[in-house]
Amino acid sequence: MIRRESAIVTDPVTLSEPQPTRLVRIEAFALDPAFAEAFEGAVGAPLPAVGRVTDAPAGPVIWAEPRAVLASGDAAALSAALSGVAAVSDVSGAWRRIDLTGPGWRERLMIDGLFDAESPGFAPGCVAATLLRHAPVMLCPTGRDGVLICVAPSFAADLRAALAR
Amino acid sequence: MKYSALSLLRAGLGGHKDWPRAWRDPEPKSHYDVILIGGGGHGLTTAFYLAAAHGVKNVAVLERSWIGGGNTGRNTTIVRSNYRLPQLHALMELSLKRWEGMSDEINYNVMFSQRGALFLGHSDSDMLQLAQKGDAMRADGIDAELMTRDQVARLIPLLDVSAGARYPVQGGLIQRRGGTARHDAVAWGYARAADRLGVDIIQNCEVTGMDITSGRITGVQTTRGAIGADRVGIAVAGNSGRVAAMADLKLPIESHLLQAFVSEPVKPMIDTVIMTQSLHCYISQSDKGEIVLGGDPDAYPTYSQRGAPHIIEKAAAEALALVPALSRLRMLRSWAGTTDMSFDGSPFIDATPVEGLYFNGGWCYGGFKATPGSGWLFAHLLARGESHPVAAPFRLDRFETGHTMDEPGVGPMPQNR
Amino acid sequence: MMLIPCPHCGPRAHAEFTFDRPVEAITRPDDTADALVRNLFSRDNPRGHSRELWRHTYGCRAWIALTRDTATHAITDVQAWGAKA
Amino acid sequence: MSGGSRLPAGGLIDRSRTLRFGFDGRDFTGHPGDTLASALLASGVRVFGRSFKYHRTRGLLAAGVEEPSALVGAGEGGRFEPNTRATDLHLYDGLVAESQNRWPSLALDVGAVNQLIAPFIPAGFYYKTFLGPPALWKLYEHVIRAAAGLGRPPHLPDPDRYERRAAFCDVLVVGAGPAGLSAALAAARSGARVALAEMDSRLGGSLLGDPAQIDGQPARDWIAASETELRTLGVRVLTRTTAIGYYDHDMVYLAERVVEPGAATGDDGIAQRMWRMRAGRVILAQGAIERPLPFEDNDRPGVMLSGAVRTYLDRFGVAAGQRIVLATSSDDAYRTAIRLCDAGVRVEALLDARSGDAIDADLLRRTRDRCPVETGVRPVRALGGAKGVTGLAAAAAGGAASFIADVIAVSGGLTPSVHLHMQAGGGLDWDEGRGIFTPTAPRQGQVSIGACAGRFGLADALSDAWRAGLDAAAATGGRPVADTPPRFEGRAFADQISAFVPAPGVNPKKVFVDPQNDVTLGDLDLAWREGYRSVEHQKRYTTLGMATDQGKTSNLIGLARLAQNEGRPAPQVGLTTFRPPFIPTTLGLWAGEDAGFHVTPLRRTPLHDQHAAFDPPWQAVGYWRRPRAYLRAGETLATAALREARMVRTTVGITDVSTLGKFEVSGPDAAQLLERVCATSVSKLAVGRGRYTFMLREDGLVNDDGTVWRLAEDRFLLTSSTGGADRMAGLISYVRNVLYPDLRVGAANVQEHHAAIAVAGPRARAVIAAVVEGMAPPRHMSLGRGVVAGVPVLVIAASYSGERAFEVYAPSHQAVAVWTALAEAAQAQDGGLYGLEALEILRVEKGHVETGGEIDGRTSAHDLRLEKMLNPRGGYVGQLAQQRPAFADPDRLQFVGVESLGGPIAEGSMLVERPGFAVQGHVTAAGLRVLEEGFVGLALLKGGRARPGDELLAWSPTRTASARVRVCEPVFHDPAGERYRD
Repeated sequence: MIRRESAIVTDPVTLSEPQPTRLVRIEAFALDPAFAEAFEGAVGAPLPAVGRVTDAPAGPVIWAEPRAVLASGDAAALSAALSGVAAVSDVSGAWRRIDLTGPGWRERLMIDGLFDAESPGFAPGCVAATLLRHAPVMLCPTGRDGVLICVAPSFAADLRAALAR
Repeated sequence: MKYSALSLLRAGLGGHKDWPRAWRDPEPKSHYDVILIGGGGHGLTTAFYLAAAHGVKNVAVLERSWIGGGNTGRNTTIVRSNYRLPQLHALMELSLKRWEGMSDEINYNVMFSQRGALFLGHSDSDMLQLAQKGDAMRADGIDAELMTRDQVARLIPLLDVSAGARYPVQGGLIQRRGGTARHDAVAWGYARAADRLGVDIIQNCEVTGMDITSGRITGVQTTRGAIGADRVGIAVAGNSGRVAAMADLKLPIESHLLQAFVSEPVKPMIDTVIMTQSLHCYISQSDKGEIVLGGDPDAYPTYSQRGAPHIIEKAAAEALALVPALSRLRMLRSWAGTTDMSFDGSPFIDATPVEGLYFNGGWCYGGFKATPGSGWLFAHLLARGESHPVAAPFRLDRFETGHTMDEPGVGPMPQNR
Repeated sequence: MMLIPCPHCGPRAHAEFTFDRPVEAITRPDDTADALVRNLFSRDNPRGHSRELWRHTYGCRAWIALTRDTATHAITDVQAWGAKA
Repeated sequence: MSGGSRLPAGGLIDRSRTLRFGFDGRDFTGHPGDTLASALLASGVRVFGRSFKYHRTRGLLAAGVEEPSALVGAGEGGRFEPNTRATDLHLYDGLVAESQNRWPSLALDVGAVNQLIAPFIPAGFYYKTFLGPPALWKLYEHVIRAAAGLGRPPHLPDPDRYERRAAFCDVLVVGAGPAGLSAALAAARSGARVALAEMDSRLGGSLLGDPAQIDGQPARDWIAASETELRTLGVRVLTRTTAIGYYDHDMVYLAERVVEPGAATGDDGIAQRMWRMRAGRVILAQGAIERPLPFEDNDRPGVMLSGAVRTYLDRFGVAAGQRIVLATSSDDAYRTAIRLCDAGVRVEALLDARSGDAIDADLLRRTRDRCPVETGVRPVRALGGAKGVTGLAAAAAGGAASFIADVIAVSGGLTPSVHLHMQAGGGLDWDEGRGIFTPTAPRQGQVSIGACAGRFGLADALSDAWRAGLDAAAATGGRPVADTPPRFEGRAFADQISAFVPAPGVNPKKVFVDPQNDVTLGDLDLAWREGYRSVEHQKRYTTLGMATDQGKTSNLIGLARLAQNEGRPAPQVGLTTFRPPFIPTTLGLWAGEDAGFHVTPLRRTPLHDQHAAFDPPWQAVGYWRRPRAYLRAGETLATAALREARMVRTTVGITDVSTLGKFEVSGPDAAQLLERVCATSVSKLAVGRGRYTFMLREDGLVNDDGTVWRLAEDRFLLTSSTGGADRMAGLISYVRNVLYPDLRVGAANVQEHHAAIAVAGPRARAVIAAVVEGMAPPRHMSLGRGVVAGVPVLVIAASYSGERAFEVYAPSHQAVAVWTALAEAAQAQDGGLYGLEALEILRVEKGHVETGGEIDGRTSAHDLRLEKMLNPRGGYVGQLAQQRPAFADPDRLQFVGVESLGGPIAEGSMLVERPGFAVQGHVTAAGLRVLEEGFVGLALLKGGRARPGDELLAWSPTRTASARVRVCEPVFHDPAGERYRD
């Protein structure tokens, strides 16, 4: 039989799952200067802009919702530091991290995805929350050759298998 | 000319020159006893039963475009009465009984095919729900049989009944009197039958306003002039809100959209109407051989009759999960209909606050099966000014009183239905 | 599939969003029972421009108010909920 | 000798290689670059199949996707695809194809008897006969169904995969003919992100094999150079990819055939790929479809479109016949005639319906140099029979003439392909002279160019396309280049007139409009006479345009006939809707990645692998899977469940309840938010304590239930049911963000953060004491914090089973160690694991309501005996709606217990006085006493709360089971709650 030359050239990717870190969700009571100031004091980095990731001493700070971010750190300590301006919850178990690396990562995210991961503007420092193969995910490019995929643990096994297919 | 094998034979010898028009194309009269707005199945059956059962023959059906062009011609043609709630049993079974005599009653073959309507169960809780539904049906005098997995597998050999399936089949509930019908034929057949009793079916006549004096309707304004009427019935699925607004009425209805699609025709492969308790697709095969499929509604307000493709992707995937051999059949055509979503999933057949103005609508995506019953009950209401006992619960004010009839129990948001 | 301009995430596929209700149908527990029935259980249901509450459920989870044409699906305005409409 | 043959040279096929294939059991050969149609035509095959209704023989009409007649079954086993267009099936080695709708064989077909009774089965005949009761119709229908349908149905699972892929571009160009290539070049050079989709396997469209010169070079070279440049500029060039649907906001679905129908897939197993292409602008360059001419027996094998005859010649090196006569109302047939003559194929005559002075003199002269041309002549009847045409009878003003021919090449003019333009919501203009609709009033980002815009001339198409490409690039942020468009300096030769009306004397009943569904002009006339006068009525009554080609060659002819019957111009009689997909596409492709097991995601709890090790029967709960029981050797599900339930009642059991909804609500206004969401009081809860709670919907009916725990003064944990988790997440977010955005509170969904393990039974306390360090087991409805196996845990004391019970919450990624420690400790106490079935038995005996059971979306707080818990201060969602009169109706279905006076109670049974009497309620759940004799159930009963002691029949007609039951309080185990109180 003849197989037509496909328009698709799938570059290789590799998958790995880093160890879970201590992750907290910080939800501002109101997006006001008091919160921004307290946040920067507590986390050691400015509040990320919409759709952005910033680096803090403890790890990346990911914009998640209009008034919520994900950050690394100890929930109790951050909660105390942000008392009165934000709610802090430990969500360490709520996200699995999948590192997808290799030149084909962008293309791999287009398979049964909805988000334009092939856009050149989607680069390190960005975060996009979307659906990938029906699983709610957050996508954070980590460099030219990789992306961090945060996914709820219940969807992780299916997603990992699908990404590896 | 009465339709029969003999008349067809006779006409064939004469080159089919003499078939009369199925329905006339009359000019609107200045006044009717009853005007029905909407020439879909529900309006046409209502007109027929007004004339046939109540002797009210000075009736007009006003259709904005062509008869049967709304949801009557856009559904998946499934007919069944396998509901859970007693009020819906009464309504849908009254309708199903009329389906069973329909072709003879209107002398038009609507191809009502009682090939069985099967709900599949995929878990214990599914089977409990199905048993409960089946018992409720039987207790209300409606046929229903629980089936084991093996019985289901014998009925539909192409079904995936393997234990390793994502939604393994545990059994089913079949209503053998359920089935499918030729949807267009229902509109045409009732139009012809009503016309023969003197009803005026007026196409390309859009109602643009209502004449209401002192809280009483006296007629309607149309693109073909003003037409007077003693009573006016609204049966315009998909446009109920817009028409009711002409009488300053706000309805408990949101217009959404439901898509369906058919495959290319093939020789017989699925004999039964398949529905499922855990998934949302439904599958049947038409007489022409097309596999007819539907799935979830689009779940947002729209009048566009243009659906979103990810909805039909999901329906296709669900169909394949049940019947894997459908994979290489091709989708030939997809379409969408505007559905009048009520806030409890049940319809309305009721008088409005405007004297002489009556309303029939809110059938969500289940109106086709109810067509003859709906017409029967609406005709009763229009002829007598009071509700038939079966129609009595389907009041417009039931959200004010709380007497809702929510079959799946999903609450007042139409997009969850 | 519509492309809905999330005020936070930019234009995103309809499949990431869920429709909630027309803005007119938002009622609060501290309204009156009459207002509840009037707003929750009846609709203008316009063919044309409609002001609607949607949620970017599978994205940033924000609630947004869209002005959308129910006949053409054209979206002419979008606001983050609470940003004064 | 008649039929097609391969010419010694020419065509874009690779003659150096031979492909072998089978058709109806006969072996054939072809070459790479052939379609099945061209290879069979080259081998002299004329009859490809039979039509739907009359089983008339059918040959090739077209050479592309518009083909209505030449349908085959392709492939074998799970790859068998019925109804495949031979013209759109690119040949591969080993292809196995079969003709359709014939029995026992293509040549000898029993169904052909329908042709004899054709006078009695015109359009819609079935509406007029087979009347009678449904049982009788079922008999007729059985026969009709077997006769209907086309191909064989597949019956095996599909071995291949279908990929679904998102893609984005600034400019999508649909169609890579001259216009599409020109537009793509302009847009790409202007810096736009461009995608080009071409349904053929190579670019070029109508230029393929054409001798035209573009930019001073042969078309072939121009195409190759263009393709190279596009690829260099980074354009996504997708071949064998058809735009099938134009959806909202410029989302175009592109169906890519990775392998041909029936062919084996490569290593990736992918047969086709669906591109969800979101474009900034869409340039439609889909070309046009030629339409046939109306004359008698125009459905016979050998009647072909003029453009198709030329395509077979130029593209495939095949002469469609030995002696060809052309009939036309357009210039297209002249191009065909010239090409045929130049290739040495015998052209008997070219018959043009137009008068000589309406035809370009140069074209006429050039053609007459090569073959006879008669003007003002119209075809009347195809001569010949089932095996194919033998000639054509024609009529001219001066009289009749007939021509010997084995192919009648016809051109009724071109019809622009406006399908996608219309799917996108565009409008149309009617061009009476040419008999075409042209696109206008685009509603989305679409623009039509070239033939699909009615610009049939090549020079026009190229320059229009260039401009469209620049405009689209500019509109999406590109910088239009100043280059000049590709040039074609020949003449257009693209005139046509409408030719919908047959020659005088032609019998309309013999003129086929839709050759697949066997719809004739006579059928259309009959429908009109009977009053089916809307274009949709005509279509639906006669089935015109409803065949697998969706009327691509026939709809306009049908419309014209209706207009003629109505005496109105075509645009006034309307147009049927153009619905996706443009060409039929497999359901497998639509299902894409979601086929089979992947139909929905499978959500796994953090302890999934621990359960899976037991290979338990699973229960689907939404997307989740939960183990129903952990069966031991020799056990059934029922006996295992009972053993597990007894274990919980006597020692201790542990079970995974991680799927429960969980929300952490914190901040100064946390209690205030919860008292909006929950119908119970929350603010008075002491720190470290918890209580049962439930939520209402806005309509006042019970939504879900759970527990609420005060972790700290300003911090709460709220749980909800598995099935209600997503609903609650939405409700909490709505209340917090939409209704009360100013509350100083945060609400985190921690469903997946915490794994949750229930420990229940008289020895539960001992297990907790043994395993949890740093904490004494908390009292009932209290909480504590400790450490298990090094993992920090939250322990709450709440009972669902009716025994002393705890739920241990651990971060999900550390849950396995906790589970293992608890399981070992439970075993040490003679306990073990229990699943959903035991959980259900226990909760029924204890009389807890359950979402999906008694909380069925129709029950109120009062119905469920929960009204005393309603927050008297109000202010919660659903409060007001409860004031409606129906909520006080004494006849509501209310929550009760039922005790069997005999045997088991069937779940779901109706509650009646006796069979045949009115239904008073139903059994929502049933089970047995775990440690004692007897069968019990929970039920919803009319006015049930006032009816303890009533005796009823729990009746299940579907299972022929019944049990006398006595109504009682819905609690059968430890009514005072002594077993779990401290």
